[in-house]
Amino acid sequence: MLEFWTDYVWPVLVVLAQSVLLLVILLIAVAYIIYADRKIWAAVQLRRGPNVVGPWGLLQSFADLLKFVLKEPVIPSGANKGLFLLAPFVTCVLALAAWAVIPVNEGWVIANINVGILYIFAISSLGVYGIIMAGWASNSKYPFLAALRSAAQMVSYEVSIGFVIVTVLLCVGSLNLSEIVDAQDGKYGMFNWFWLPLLPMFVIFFVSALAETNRPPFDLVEAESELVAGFMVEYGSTPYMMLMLGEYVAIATMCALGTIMFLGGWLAPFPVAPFTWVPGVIWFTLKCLFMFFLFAMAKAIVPRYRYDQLMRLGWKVFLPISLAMVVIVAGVLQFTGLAPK
Amino acid sequence: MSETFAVRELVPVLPEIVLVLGAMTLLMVGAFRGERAVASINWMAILLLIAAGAIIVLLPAERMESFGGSFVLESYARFLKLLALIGSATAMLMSLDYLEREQQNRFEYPILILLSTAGMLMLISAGDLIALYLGLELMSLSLYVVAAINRDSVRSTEAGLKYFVLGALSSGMLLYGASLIYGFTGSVNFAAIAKASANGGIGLVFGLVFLFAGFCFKVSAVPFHMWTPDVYEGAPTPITAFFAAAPKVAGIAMFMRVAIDAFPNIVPQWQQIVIFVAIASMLLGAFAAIGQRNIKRLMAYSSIGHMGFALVGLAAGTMQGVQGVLVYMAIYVAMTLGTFACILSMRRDGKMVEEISDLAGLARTNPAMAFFLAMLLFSLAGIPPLAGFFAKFYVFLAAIQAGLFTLAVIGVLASVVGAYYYLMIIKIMYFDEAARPFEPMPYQLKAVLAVSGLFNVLFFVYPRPLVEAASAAAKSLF
Amino acid sequence: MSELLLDYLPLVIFIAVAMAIGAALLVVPFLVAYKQPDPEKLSAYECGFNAFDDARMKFDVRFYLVAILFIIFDLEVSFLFPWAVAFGELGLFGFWSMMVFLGVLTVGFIYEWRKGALEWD
Amino acid sequence: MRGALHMIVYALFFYLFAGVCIASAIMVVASRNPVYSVLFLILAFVNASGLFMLMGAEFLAMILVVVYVGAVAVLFLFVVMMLDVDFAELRQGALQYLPIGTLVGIVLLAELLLVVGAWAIAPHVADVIAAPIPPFYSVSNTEALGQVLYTRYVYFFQVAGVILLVAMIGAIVLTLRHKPNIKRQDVSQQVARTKADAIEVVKVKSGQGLS
Repeated sequence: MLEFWTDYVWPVLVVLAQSVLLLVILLIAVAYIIYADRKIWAAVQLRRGPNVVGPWGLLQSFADLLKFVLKEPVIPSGANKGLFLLAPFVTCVLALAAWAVIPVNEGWVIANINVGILYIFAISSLGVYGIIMAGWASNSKYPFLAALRSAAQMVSYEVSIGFVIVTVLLCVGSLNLSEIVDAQDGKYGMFNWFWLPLLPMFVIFFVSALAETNRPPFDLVEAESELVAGFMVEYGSTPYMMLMLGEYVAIATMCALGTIMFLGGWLAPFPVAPFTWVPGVIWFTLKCLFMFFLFAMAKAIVPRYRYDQLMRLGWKVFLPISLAMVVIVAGVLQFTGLAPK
Repeated sequence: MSETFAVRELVPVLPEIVLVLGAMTLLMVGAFRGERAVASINWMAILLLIAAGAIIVLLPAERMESFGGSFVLESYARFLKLLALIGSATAMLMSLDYLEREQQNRFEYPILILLSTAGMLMLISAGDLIALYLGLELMSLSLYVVAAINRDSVRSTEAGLKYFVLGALSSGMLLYGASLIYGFTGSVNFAAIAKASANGGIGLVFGLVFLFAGFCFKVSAVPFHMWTPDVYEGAPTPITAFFAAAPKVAGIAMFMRVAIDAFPNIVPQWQQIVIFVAIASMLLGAFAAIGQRNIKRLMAYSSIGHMGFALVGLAAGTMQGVQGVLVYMAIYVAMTLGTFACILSMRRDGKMVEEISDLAGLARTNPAMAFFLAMLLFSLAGIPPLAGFFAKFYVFLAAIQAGLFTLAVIGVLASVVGAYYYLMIIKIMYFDEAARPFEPMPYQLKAVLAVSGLFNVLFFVYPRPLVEAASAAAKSLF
Repeated sequence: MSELLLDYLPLVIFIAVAMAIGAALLVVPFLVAYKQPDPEKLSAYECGFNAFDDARMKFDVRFYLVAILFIIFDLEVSFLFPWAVAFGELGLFGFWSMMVFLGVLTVGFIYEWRKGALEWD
Repeated sequence: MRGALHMIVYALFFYLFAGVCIASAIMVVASRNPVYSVLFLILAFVNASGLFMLMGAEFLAMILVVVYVGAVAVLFLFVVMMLDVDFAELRQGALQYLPIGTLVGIVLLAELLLVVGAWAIAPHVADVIAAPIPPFYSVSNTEALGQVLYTRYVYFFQVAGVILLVAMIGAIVLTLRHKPNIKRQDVSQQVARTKADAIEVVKVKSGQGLS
């Protein structure tokens, strides 16, 4: 019986505690990411942004949470009830699930699986279902149109993300996220990270990530001037909040993925004394925040794409460029003998 | 670690490589030159098919294996590949005029035919279950698209869809069977399967049943023939002609190779299946064709029946049987293509007509065509001394030598019943009131009709080359 | 249960926790929030009039084409993953093998492009 | 003891995945609405992926999700959503085939049970199977696949590429239609436009307007 405790119950409890901890931190982080998003947006437009709830409006997101919880949950009479509620659940859970494999520091990862990056790729390819389900289940025109648009959009950019991941894998030789970070460790610090040799791919990854998460300038899903609020038109209360939450967690995941693949994960930018004293998790967080800052600035600065332009960019620009880069990177690695192992 | 292959390994695959690379080049030509290049792409496709055939003839005659036995080229494969290439090239030739007249001239058509033919060649040469499946899918996927290529026609679309859905189902069965066999024997290679299956086993037999079900679908043998009449009727006629010839050759080729190569140790088990399928196909082909009014549907039932006859040879399970099947397939391809050349020239007022009654009085309006068509129909019915008779003769002989008397007797009876509807058409052509004449035949069809007609009539004069080639091919399989 | 599967156990637990959080969030308003539905509130959103058509309509075949092209490229990417991982050990043969594969699909891609399948109109 | 516990947990997961997989497969056929059918199909795929995982085929498990759930099922959903199917009529037709369908199902089940009951691997299998290449537990299975797929099985790999090419051609041949009278944006043309060929400055006399 003792073995049952030591082999199963105890490790499970430990993992459970870790999971809860990570998720709670993640959710709080998302609350502040939303706040940061609004503040940055406001600052670019010379507004103040949220500044009432708590000092400098720091508690705004929590007030919003409270508000959503107390709102009346409305399910349209024509909707397919089960699916209508399943959609936000799926969106939210999938977005959160991706974090199980993300290493925030050396060895700090819930599940250190061999195919980590593939897992994230799979999860992000499932993200489209939340939107399709929400759009279809609402049984309302705007959500339906938005769902179609967004499905085609996400699907189009996923190919480019796939190619980007492949180029990184070529340089690493493993699908494990921690090993991807380790492969960027070197004596030149931040100049060893993949953003430098794979700069075009980093740009493509960043833009594709914007499109994949339906962020501006690719937020055609909720292009308010055309589709009111896109697939979320019929949602309110916490189901709406969960859709938003899912979106922001997915953004955070993309930031983390970008950090791991191109910005050296938890590695210090310079492998010398004062920098190496800082714990890796801090570096990781800072890098993620930097990525998010880029996301937020893109939202604030760039006007929205038209749909045909969006598809053109995905299929006719990013796809050929990233495919060509796969060939070039492979060729360079092959003929210079730089390939791992 | 990496295990590389010498260039030598690519030699036997050369015809396939030529076809695929050629198809890709033509695709690019089509993509950049657009519909203007259609005529030249069509002719280039025919040339590529001929070139592939030439390569097969020129390759050294011994048995060659590539890619660890996944690809096998011996006399057997060579014989059937040539047959499939002739079928494809002729079907392609016959479609030129039709496509132009019907405004269906799309450059993808010849390219899909090329890729499909490449699939057939791979199928014929497959040395293991994976290669077999991939070849089959390459062939079938192109065929599904080609069947529905006239997408503004409801019939063509329906034909494509039916073919696709049922084809997918049969592929599923085939894969299921293949996985059972793999699970049982631990290998996908035919020789290894043969080795591992020395004393049978129930898992193996079930795998075999599913595998054969998939094969039966592809060669449209009863009970998996349901798609055939609808697809034949719905698809554009030259495409039906294509369906009736080359894919059948490839289907029979894989059927025989798997049966003989992979399961030589459980002959009694698969023999029963093949006997049942052969009898059912022969009878259905004979009886269901009687009521048909549409000549393409009639040809569908006719081809079901002919597949039944061909399988009689396989049922024998002997070298003579295989030889009989090979001869049968060669003659079948010639007869079918000739008949379809006639069907393709059934055109009035710029439109195709497909009713059997439209042939009424053909003997008066176009005696030459009527004569050749009559000869082909006699041959399809198996009336001596035409080629079709010898085809049946060889398979029945093999069946009798293998002791399958009942099968042979049923086969003869079925061919007697089948003769009825072929003779009906001849009666309509020669003794009915003349309908308005057809438009003049384009020269390609004339050529095909003349060649196949003469082949059928004169086969008995000098049958040796074909029979000997078939005999050598059959020998190489054992 | 092998080592491999032990790596996945935490994943399952994590997803379970995430599901619990999601479920809790989803259920809370139904328990605590004020509810007073009426037909207007529950009708589908429309700009100032009652919806006069079924919301689920037929749409352009183009979306379907995008989805099918995506499948093909997704498969291409799937084939690239093991190649990229084993790249260092594959040698020249593996490299050219993949280049041929990519070449075949690039031919397809050029064809698509020229046919205008990538245009959105 | 430890091994036994592992087996129990393993079995629990196996029955969970297998059970949900079969149940959702049944629901694919049984649900009234095709959209639900596709969603159940997705559930079945995900559970099948779980089964792959239990066998240690982690790469295939992930690819199953990426390709089948992330791509193929999206296409299915599109198609199902695009078709304006009359569900009631569809059911009517399906019910007609219920008896024969059930019969075929029962026969297949019986056969399967028979196979399972009498299953035995062929005695000579050991002679036939080559040593698994590369050593199974020393490399991750993604790498193991990578090491043979592009070299040893290059023929299959390239044929798969050609099949994908046919799929591309087929999709375009069958679905692509150009609508007439569409005005497209030509970006290069737009960018190449200069002030000189876009604007013309005209002196207009007051009261006369442009002719």
